[in-house]
Amino acid sequence: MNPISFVTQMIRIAIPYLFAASGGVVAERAGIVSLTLEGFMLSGAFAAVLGTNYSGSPWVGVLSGVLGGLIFALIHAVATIRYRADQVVVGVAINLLAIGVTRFFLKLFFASSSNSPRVAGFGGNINMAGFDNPLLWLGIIVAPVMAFVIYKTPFGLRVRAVGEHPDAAESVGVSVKRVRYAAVALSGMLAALGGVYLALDQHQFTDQMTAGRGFIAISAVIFGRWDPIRAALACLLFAAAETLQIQLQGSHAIPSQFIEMIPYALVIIALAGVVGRAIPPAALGRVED
Amino acid sequence: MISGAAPKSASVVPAIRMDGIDKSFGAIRANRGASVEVMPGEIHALVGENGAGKSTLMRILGGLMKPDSGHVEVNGRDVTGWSTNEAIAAGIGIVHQHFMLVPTLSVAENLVLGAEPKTRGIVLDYKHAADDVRKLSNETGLVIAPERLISDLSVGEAQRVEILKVLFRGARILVLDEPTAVLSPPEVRELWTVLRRLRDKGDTIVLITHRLDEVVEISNTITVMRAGQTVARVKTSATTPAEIARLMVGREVSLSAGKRVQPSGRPTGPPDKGLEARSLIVMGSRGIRVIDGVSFTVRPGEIFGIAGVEGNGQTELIEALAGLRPVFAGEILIDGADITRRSVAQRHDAGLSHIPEDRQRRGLILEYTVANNLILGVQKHFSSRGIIDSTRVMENAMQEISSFDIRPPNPVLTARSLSGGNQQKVVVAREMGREFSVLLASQPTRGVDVGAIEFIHQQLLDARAQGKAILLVSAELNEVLALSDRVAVMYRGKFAVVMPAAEASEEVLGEYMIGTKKGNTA
Amino acid sequence: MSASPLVEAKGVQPTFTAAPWRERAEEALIPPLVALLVALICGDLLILSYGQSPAAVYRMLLEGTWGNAYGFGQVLYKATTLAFTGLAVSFGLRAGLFNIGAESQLAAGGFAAALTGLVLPGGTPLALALLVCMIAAGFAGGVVGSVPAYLKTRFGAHEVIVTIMLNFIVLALLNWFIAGHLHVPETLHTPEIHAGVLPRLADIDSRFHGSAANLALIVAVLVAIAVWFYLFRARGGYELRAVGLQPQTAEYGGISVNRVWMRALTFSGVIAGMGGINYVLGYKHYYEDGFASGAGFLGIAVALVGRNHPFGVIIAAFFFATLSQGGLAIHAFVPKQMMDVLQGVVIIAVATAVPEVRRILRGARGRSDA
Amino acid sequence: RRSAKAEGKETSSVRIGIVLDVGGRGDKSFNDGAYAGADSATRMLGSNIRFIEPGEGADREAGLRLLAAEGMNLVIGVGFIFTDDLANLAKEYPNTAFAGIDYALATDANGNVIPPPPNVAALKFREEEGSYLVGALAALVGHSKKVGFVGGMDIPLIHKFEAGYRAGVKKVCPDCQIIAQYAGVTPDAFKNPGKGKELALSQYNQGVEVIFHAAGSTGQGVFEAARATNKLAIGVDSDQNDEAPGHVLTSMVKGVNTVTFDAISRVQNHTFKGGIYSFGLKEGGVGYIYDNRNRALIPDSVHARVEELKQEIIAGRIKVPSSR
Ligand SMILES: Nc1ncnc2c1ncn2[C@@H]1O[C@H](COP(=O)(O)OP(=O)(O)OP(=O)(O)O)[C@@H](O)[C@H]1O
Ligand SMILES: Nc1ncnc2c1ncn2[C@@H]1O[C@H](COP(=O)(O)OP(=O)(O)OP(=O)(O)O)[C@@H](O)[C@H]1O
Ligand SMILES: [Mg+2]
Ligand SMILES: [Mg+2]
Repeated sequence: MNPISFVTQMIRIAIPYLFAASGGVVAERAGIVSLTLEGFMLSGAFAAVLGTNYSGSPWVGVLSGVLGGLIFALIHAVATIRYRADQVVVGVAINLLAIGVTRFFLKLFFASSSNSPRVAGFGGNINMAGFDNPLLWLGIIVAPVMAFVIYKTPFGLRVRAVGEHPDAAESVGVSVKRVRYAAVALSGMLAALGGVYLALDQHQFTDQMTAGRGFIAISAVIFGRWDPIRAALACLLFAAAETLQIQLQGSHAIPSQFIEMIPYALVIIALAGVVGRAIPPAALGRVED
Repeated sequence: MISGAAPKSASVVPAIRMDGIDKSFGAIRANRGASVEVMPGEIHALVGENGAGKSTLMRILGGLMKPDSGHVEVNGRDVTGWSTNEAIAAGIGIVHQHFMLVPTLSVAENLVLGAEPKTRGIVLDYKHAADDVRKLSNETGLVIAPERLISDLSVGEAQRVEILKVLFRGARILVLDEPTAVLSPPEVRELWTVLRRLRDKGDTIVLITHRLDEVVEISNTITVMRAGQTVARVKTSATTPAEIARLMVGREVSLSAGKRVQPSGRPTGPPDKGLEARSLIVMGSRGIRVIDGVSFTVRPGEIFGIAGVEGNGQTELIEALAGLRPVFAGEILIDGADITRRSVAQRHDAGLSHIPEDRQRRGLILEYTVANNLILGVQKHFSSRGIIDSTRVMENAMQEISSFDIRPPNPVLTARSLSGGNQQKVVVAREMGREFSVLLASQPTRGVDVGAIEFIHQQLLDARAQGKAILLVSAELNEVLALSDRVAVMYRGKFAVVMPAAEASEEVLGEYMIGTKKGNTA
Repeated sequence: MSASPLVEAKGVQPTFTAAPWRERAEEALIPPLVALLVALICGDLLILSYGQSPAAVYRMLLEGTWGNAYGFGQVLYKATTLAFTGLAVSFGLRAGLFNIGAESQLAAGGFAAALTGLVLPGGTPLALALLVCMIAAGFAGGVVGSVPAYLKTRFGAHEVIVTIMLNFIVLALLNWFIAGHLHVPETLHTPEIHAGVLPRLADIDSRFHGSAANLALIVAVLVAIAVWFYLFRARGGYELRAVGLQPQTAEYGGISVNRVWMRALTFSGVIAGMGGINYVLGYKHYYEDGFASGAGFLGIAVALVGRNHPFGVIIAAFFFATLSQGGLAIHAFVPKQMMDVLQGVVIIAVATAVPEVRRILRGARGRSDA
Repeated sequence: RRSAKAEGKETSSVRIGIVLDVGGRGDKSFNDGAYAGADSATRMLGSNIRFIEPGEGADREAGLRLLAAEGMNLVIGVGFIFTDDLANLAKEYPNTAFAGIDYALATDANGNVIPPPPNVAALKFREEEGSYLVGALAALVGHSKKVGFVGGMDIPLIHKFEAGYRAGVKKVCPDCQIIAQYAGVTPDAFKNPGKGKELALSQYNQGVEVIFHAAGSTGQGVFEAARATNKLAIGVDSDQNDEAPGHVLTSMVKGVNTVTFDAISRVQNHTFKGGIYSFGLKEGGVGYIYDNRNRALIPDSVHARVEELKQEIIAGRIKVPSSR
């Protein structure tokens, strides 16, 4: 196994996770459950392809993709913050809605039940192994940037306070709602970038192309105990397991089903043995009265 | 004297003037035409029974709630319905009844939250924040290291941070909602010093407390609330605790629940019965010994009181005895049977009953009805073949509601909808209503009004008379002194002293509590 | 001086009901109606965006679902699986645990039912065969459910992650069994079972002819009743709900939180696993790879919209089944993907309307009392 | 009774109902093949065609049943997954013609094939034969002694493609190494282009020059990888040259379109007959693309060799395995 190709592949696989997990960390630190990442990613991916298709520019695609994630994030935010709906319920619904909306509009805009046409995208230099994609580099720095935002800026301080003890934040004049809106919006945009990366790397949207990556990302958030850097390391770990899985497959010695299980089994083993009890932000998922 | 209207003072503009405040939560009218007037530079006490509407009135002042009707004036300016931020900007600072500190953040972070100093536009300037904290500490005498985590602080220290927090925002009008409920006597004295210093500097202070002796000691003026109304405004120098209590409750109350003379020569039970702890060691969350080799016995018919500054191991001791915290070494015996390794349920069966210190977190399922809360822990006895007998559950509830005067007397209300005092009565009713031989009573009257305190004290004394062994832990020194046969003081996980209550006094115990005196633990 | 609020409160509520039934009915019924309205409006927009007439499409939807016995039977069939998974998820949620693994538990249950039906000799008495197959289905689901339960109670592993991960693992394992060992050539399903075939509704009333609805429906209703009885009448349910609401208090009350968690997640798996009988014993009579196809995940929505009440879950399952079947009925005019959109819209609308309606109603009552 | 009504209208054009497989319209592959065949029937024969895209399990039968009950003259199920439903419905509607593309044939205890009901046409493809040819092509065009295969879901149907491909490779290059990988073990594996791309990239990185995919939308990722590394990929089902022009060596095509068209036209002119129809190289049911767009990629000698193999298969001299 070539170590360089291993690492490059691991990074490429990790990028969507890194974006989505960073978004998950921000929202959860502010007290909003992030079961929504899958939906944000999927809507981002679709909106990116839509934007790129009609403008011809992948940069417009990035913007429209982020906008797509933002729209879904705002739906989530209004329902859970303004109307105090149960965050888990709405989270599940956001994912269903994203699947439904992308399918419906795939049909409406592209008359297909499964694929969009090919659009412009990033990368393509055959010697760069995908590293000529600006989104890939953005994905690499997103975790440190979010760590900085969360630990070194007033916004981050407010996010942490609001997720831990919203009444305390409110009592000193911090608007809990405003901070949460901002955090959810940010999480929607970040997770959407994960989807945008997938779509523009593929130059195409495919029905449900995120294929459960949002759930892996939320696992990484919990695995990383709500810390951006540790969550990013968890993303890399999952990606490494997946890379291993790809590189081990093909010899028929072990049935592919068992190799397929490796990343998931790894998570469970690690949870049981290594990580142990994870203590979430105290106000996570709590509806304020 | 019993008139809601405050005397008009023409010369000085009141710091706070609230007039005809109404505030309802659904069917509950928390404030109904309440009026207060607080003069600048005074310490003003706001007293009243549980649920009288004190906290609500102050939340309206602080902009956390908007009144349904009425006017709020601060320094002569009409500020009715303002926001938290406006109130903070105008110099109102509220130290809430429940701590408003983020436990996972540092002292400095909590202080600057909402008013963060920045460098380069976006970056939080921690150094600046820490310097500000140190400066303020020095000015006020409220010393605390800025980089410590709130979760590592003692209650007294957290209280200090709360006051620093409002001062940091430039508050000149301070509202303290039951600040002393969790403080030890030395800490209370320290708080008084700070408050007096602030008053002398010209700040205005509103103090909410249930301890009438404190009111008399520290305040200049008193406003009494009852059932959402302000029923009296008196000069402290012109009144007595008994008078205030009568105003609060609307009838005569005995303030001497415990001060009765201990019956001498009362037979205590056999020495092998009751509760016994032998060289108990309990580890805390950070791997240190929070209980460090404590031994004691509580005989049947005896109340054994434990005093101490909060955070010296009382909570952990009770939890270990109740089976909620593992014991590292040592033994616990109930009526001679070793229960050290037994589960909570098995301890119940062995005769243990437990009034927990935090009724909301431990004592009640807030979403359950009163009736269902009254069978928590004994649900086994209210069911046959796995099915709960709802008739018996209701009968039990009706009986406990009437004998403990739980109000409103409706067994199918949720526990959440009761006031704090009535919630506590539910817990006490349940724990004392079951078969037991040993009772752990932890802070049984915390935050409960005088009428209810009197009642709960009587229940404890009755239980003693019936030969129960009672371990009482309380932050109220006078409560411990009044009820106990013997008292111990906990200091850093050990008993600093054990002595007959008759020989003890607040002064003596106070010295053991702060560690200046160490004695024998016989 | 006027009376204290407590005395007043006593006057307001002289009887021992937490709230008069009318208030409770309003709080229970208004949110779904609001949600329906919102869904109708969204549906209109989607239909118009496709250049069709909403009225005609809705008529077609109703005709295709409740309008004839066949369509209704299909709705009942789909509702049955959703009822099982919805009950499973809600059972866990009552103990404060979020079981995202109903999907793989359902699949495992179906697989076990099929295996049992294959192993049993053809002449096994129906009642016995059914019983054994159902026990097998429940057992398999329970085994899958007990894994996150054990890992949570033993190591504190978060059940959400474990159940998500287990979905992948269990489905892969089942695929390995099927694709590698047990399939009928050229297909992805087992041979037909010899014993344990559940009668179809059509066998009882021929108007249901052709629809997949079968007596698993009755089993689902019985399970709902059993769950209701357990939760609200049995001591175990009292303890389970206590743990779900306030685990620390439950622990204080002598309830073993770990034991309750273990029981709740395992039984959640049992219920989801039993759902496998609908497809395997009632419809196809074989296990087919991928038959769960999202019913486990939709069960989460069903549980939540059903407000975690067993009977609410049954109603919600029926509703989601109608949406799903309705998609097929309108497909010629509007893409059935529209129903996927409406599913999401309905859940969000219900979730939003529930607290909002409660707040508005209580606010209005508060004012009228004042 | 419904079909009697339909027979009364036999002067007008026939009515056809088609139920598509997962992926539906626009999959640029299997379903689009059926759609294309139906489309030409509409244009050339004036057939009246309705499509249904079902969702989960029970909807497949419901879709077929809906069409049968509406009195369609021919109901087509596109995909092996419709096998049982077609068999059951055919018994219920004996006067309606049914066709199952990739219809799976069960065998009895003695290993004999159980024929479908008389009004069902089981339209089967010998994908392994086409795969054999593209396997040979891949091995002859690539010069690294490594060829790749990316499957969608790891199931027997896809193993057929892999088996034929392997045999073809081994025939022309016995010491070639075949790297065969699958995107997953759930139906998601057919629509995960991200995974497809990474699988393909890792194969190309190991020196593979040509990859054959049988992976639905996941295959889109294989084409992207071919573009990104400037290597070659082989399409499946339909001519997929447009997915990555210049990087698609060829496509292993299944004549889903012609078979669909054929079935419709037979119903139209009353020559439809149930039974088992197997389409291989001989019948022109499978094949590989060789036209102006990919001629440049395939040396004449290679083309000649592949054509030679094709004739040998048609003549029955080469037996292509259908399981790995
Ligand atoms: N957020 C709320 N929701 C509903 N009712 C409330 C709320 N806050 C206060 N109340 C009601 O208002 C009444 C007054 O409450 P408040 O907290 O002001 O009393 P208090 O005088 O501070 O009592 P205590 O001495 O127990 O702190 C309570 O009895 C309660 O019924
Ligand atoms: N959701 C609610 N519904 C109804 N009443 C409430 C609700 N929340 C709080 N209350 C009321 O508010 C009152 C004050 O609550 P708060 O938490 O300030 O004090 P407490 O701890 O209950 O009282 P105490 O001072 O006795 O400790 C309680 O007596 C309770 O009746
Ligand atoms: Mg209060
Ligand atoms: Mg209170």
